[in-house]
Amino acid sequence: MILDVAAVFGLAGAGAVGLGLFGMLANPRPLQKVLAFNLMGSGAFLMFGAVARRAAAPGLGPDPVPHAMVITGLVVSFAATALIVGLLLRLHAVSGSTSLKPQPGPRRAARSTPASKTSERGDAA
Amino acid sequence: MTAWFDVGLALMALGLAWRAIATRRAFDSTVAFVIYGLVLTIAWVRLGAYDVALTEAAVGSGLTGALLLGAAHRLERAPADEDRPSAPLRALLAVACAGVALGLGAVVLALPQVEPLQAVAAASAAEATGLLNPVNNVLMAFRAIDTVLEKMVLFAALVGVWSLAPDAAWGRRPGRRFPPAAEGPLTLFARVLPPVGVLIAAHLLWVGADAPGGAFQGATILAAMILLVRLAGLADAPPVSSRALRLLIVLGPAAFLGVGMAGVVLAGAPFAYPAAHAKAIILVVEFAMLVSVAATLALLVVGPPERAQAAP
Amino acid sequence: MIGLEGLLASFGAGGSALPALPVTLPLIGAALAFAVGGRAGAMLALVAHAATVLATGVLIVVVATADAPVSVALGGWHPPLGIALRADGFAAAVLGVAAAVLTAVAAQATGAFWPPARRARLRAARGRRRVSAAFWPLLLMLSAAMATLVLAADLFTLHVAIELLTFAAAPLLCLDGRADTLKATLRYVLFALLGSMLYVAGIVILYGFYGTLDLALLSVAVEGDWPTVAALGLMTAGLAAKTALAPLHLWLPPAHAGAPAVVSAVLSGLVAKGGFVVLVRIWFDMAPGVATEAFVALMGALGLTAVALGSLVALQQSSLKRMIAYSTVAQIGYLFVLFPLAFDPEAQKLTAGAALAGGALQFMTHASAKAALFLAAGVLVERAGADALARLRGAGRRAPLAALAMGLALLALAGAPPGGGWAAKALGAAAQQSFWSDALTAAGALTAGYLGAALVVLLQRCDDVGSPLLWRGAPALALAALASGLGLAPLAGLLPMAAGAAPTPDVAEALAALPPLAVGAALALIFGEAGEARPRPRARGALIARAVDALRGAARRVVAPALALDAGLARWSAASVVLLAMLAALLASLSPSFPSPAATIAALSALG
Amino acid sequence: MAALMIWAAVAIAAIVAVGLVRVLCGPTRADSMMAAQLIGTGGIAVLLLIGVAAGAPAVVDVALALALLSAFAGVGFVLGGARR
Repeated sequence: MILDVAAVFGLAGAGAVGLGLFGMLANPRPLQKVLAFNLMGSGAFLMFGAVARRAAAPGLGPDPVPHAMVITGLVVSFAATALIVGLLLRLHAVSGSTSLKPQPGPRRAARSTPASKTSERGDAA
Repeated sequence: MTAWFDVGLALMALGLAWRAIATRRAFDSTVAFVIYGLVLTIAWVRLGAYDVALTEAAVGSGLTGALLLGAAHRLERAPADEDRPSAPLRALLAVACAGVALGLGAVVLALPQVEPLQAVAAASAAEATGLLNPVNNVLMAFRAIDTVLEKMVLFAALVGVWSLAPDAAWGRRPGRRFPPAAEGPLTLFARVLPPVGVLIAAHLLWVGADAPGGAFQGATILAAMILLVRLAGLADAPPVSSRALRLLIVLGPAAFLGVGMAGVVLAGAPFAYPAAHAKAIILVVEFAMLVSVAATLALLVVGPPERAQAAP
Repeated sequence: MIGLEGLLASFGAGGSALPALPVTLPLIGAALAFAVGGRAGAMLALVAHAATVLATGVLIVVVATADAPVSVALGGWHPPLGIALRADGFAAAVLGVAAAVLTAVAAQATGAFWPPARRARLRAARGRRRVSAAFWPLLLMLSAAMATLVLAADLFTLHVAIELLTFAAAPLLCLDGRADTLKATLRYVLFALLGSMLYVAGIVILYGFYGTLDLALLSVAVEGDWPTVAALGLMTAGLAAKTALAPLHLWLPPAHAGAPAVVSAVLSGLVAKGGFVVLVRIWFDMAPGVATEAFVALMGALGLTAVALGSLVALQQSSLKRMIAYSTVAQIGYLFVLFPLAFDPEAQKLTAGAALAGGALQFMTHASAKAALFLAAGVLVERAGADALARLRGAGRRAPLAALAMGLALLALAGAPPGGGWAAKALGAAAQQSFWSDALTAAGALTAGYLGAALVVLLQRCDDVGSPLLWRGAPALALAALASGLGLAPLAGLLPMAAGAAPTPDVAEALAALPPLAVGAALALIFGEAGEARPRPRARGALIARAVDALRGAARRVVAPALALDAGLARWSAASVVLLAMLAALLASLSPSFPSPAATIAALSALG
Repeated sequence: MAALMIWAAVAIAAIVAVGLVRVLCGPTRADSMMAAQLIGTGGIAVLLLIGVAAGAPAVVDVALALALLSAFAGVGFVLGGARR
């Protein structure tokens, strides 16, 4: 097994996927979860780059189809990041924290009288 | 020699990735992530993927970095009362994630040296569109539906971000207001750099037909310039209720969809281009997308309207 | 008819552009609605939706009458270089029910989500303008994403479509801007993105080994070697996370219970099942031969876990929308029982036979009945101002159509003929795997139990009836009627039923549906009313009442652990462990050396 | 000639990497941002060298974009840090 450029960066991609997965699962801060998601994505795309490089034909260069997909995927990741950051900032503005834990009460409250008077605001407006 | 270079680069990327998820302060991990993106740009160049390298530099590192840096700044004082897994659980997760990484690594090493079917096909089909850049052929012709859907994803994200505005701020200008700065080096910089950026964006769009580049990469540069001008307080975004702004945002996707449906009549299939004018049509669509995408990307970084009073 | 044929001919001349229309028309509508804005924009959105429904209707007719799937190579480029849209019977069936659900939702939304007049200057009008400006474009994009999801024959296009579905759905969840819906939305988006990254890793592997992502080309090339198994395991785990298959459902109940009812209807009815559609494409169209006995048993077991957990927790909810949200968790589980039912142990592969037809029917029933339930709940809750069942006493009397819709949806979901649930079960029983279909029958009783308990409260006598809301429940009723009449629909042209195998409702079938309904009624009595504000028993019946109370208390204690389990699984760290464990289990079950659980299943079905 | 350029690229990358470790450990945010600027400049140099070595003129465009964006990042940091 020769460690060519495709293998090296493919392995780096695999590592980044693992690190990103760990970050998404184990890091408690939502902003860093977003960051970890981006790491995971870029790792998977780097593996895709290795795949494209493996399929390189002499005189033709790497397979362009994975490259196009990676570009599309990067844009989608950016859109995801923007949406999550927007949600996080709004949550912070509304509640003063970025904790994603459900409020301590709702489950028990659900058994008696949930404070959901306003839950239909969208409908009732 | 180059092998060592690659290995060093890969290790650097992994080290930065580790720092990005392991550091406590959001700001530090964001900086690590931005640098990671720059390292990846070089990696993509080494893999011969110049279009991807441009995109990674512009989006993966540049705009995502700007977005995350801004958020890290504003969330700095947020209390971290999170559901942090216990140490044994973290160890378990770490082992499992390492397993996933090892498995994927094994797959990478087992990748077959496949026949470059698609590369050959893409190169031989390139005549049909008149574009010589294979990646742009894939994006604009062979997999046009992916590109349309991707633009709609950006659009949906913008609609979503705007919908997060407080009720009182709806219809106003997006984001915070940056007061115009006193004359100084920063203002000068924000005046001098954008024309250069516009030139580079136009250059990327134009060469994108035949060489790495294209509408999206150009749009990212434009978006960065728009943000720069806004940061320096030289201009503010138009209010979200502005119909001109909304038209600008949908111009690109609508043009692509319109041309795609016109293809049914003109070229016999949806998203087909009439062979004689394929290149001209693609360039027109790309120009429309350049404008729309630049506006959308910049507005995504700016965020929802949040000023309750109308800006002066 | 001439008009229809003329229309068909014109599209035929254009290289059969028909399958592209359900994707492009709503996207164009979304762009226009957003750019124009205000009431004119909302009108444009409705027009675009009407055009989409029309195109979908024509497409369904064409698919039903054609012998082969209707497909179009976009841009004239054929796979592997290009992308094909392919409308088969399954796609047509799902598209049809999606069009019905979206139409009912749009009809209901013309009330609260209609933009205010231009001159309205109140602060409330500002908020409503914001909500409607986001709602209509996002609803149309959701419709387009759903259409792409069932039509696209390329794994990467499916990825982009499922992302569009997520990003169109997420902002709708938190239109009210409250902290807990924002939290629920964030958990949803983060978990969904985690799932999509696993999916992307899977398709990278597939592309690396087969050089294409086209489903048809992959289906002839794919083998059960270890990289393929790894890819399919990653994709299946990712999609299970996206589709909220319990125990990975941490985000679904708070999100769907907290959103406006109109949004919950489309999210629970359609969006939550988007991942399942992709799973069907992967396992039935692309790699039916890679499935192993252990794998389908695992999928079935996960499905039954979801059914049991969702139903038991739903039984103990005292808030209407939370109950319906948990019933979604259960119904997603139902769908996964399709896998063991469709597995042919002799050929060692998944077969697209009657079981798949049953699965599609189950999908259609759940989509329409669930949307009907949420729409009805929206009408009921709007009047009462709260969704605690205790405060909804007698609400059904004010909105009789909504209550009737809930009743019909209950019958359809519990498997009473001629509902879709019944037809699906009949088709599943034809697959001769009695253990799984018996389990589904038992689950139908649970469904009847929790929905019945809610209905009893809603229909109770109450003094303060107020002005009736007669017509507000009409869209819900239409959907519920669709769900409870699906068994009669002529679907043989679309779904792979053997000729004459379409089940016919008769007296015997109706009687067979009674026992589960009776069990459901008993459950409703035991768990109903949420133990509150019952009239005090008279002195003479005190002993009986005490005995009944003791029975109820015991029954509640038996199912109480489900609540604790659910609360534990709602933690992010627990979900993380579950996700990785599920991935490991999927990989193990797909590897050929894994011991076959055939003997276990045989023993279990002998017991059943 | 190409070998020389690769050597130069490796040398620059190594120097940048060493500097990076030091600067990333720095106590203030300005240090962190200097790290980004350092790798921005160094990265452009490395890119141009390996691009010319590989005979790929497209790399110049990548380097150009990188230069512009790295300037943008610096300005954004200074302005954002000073004004927010």
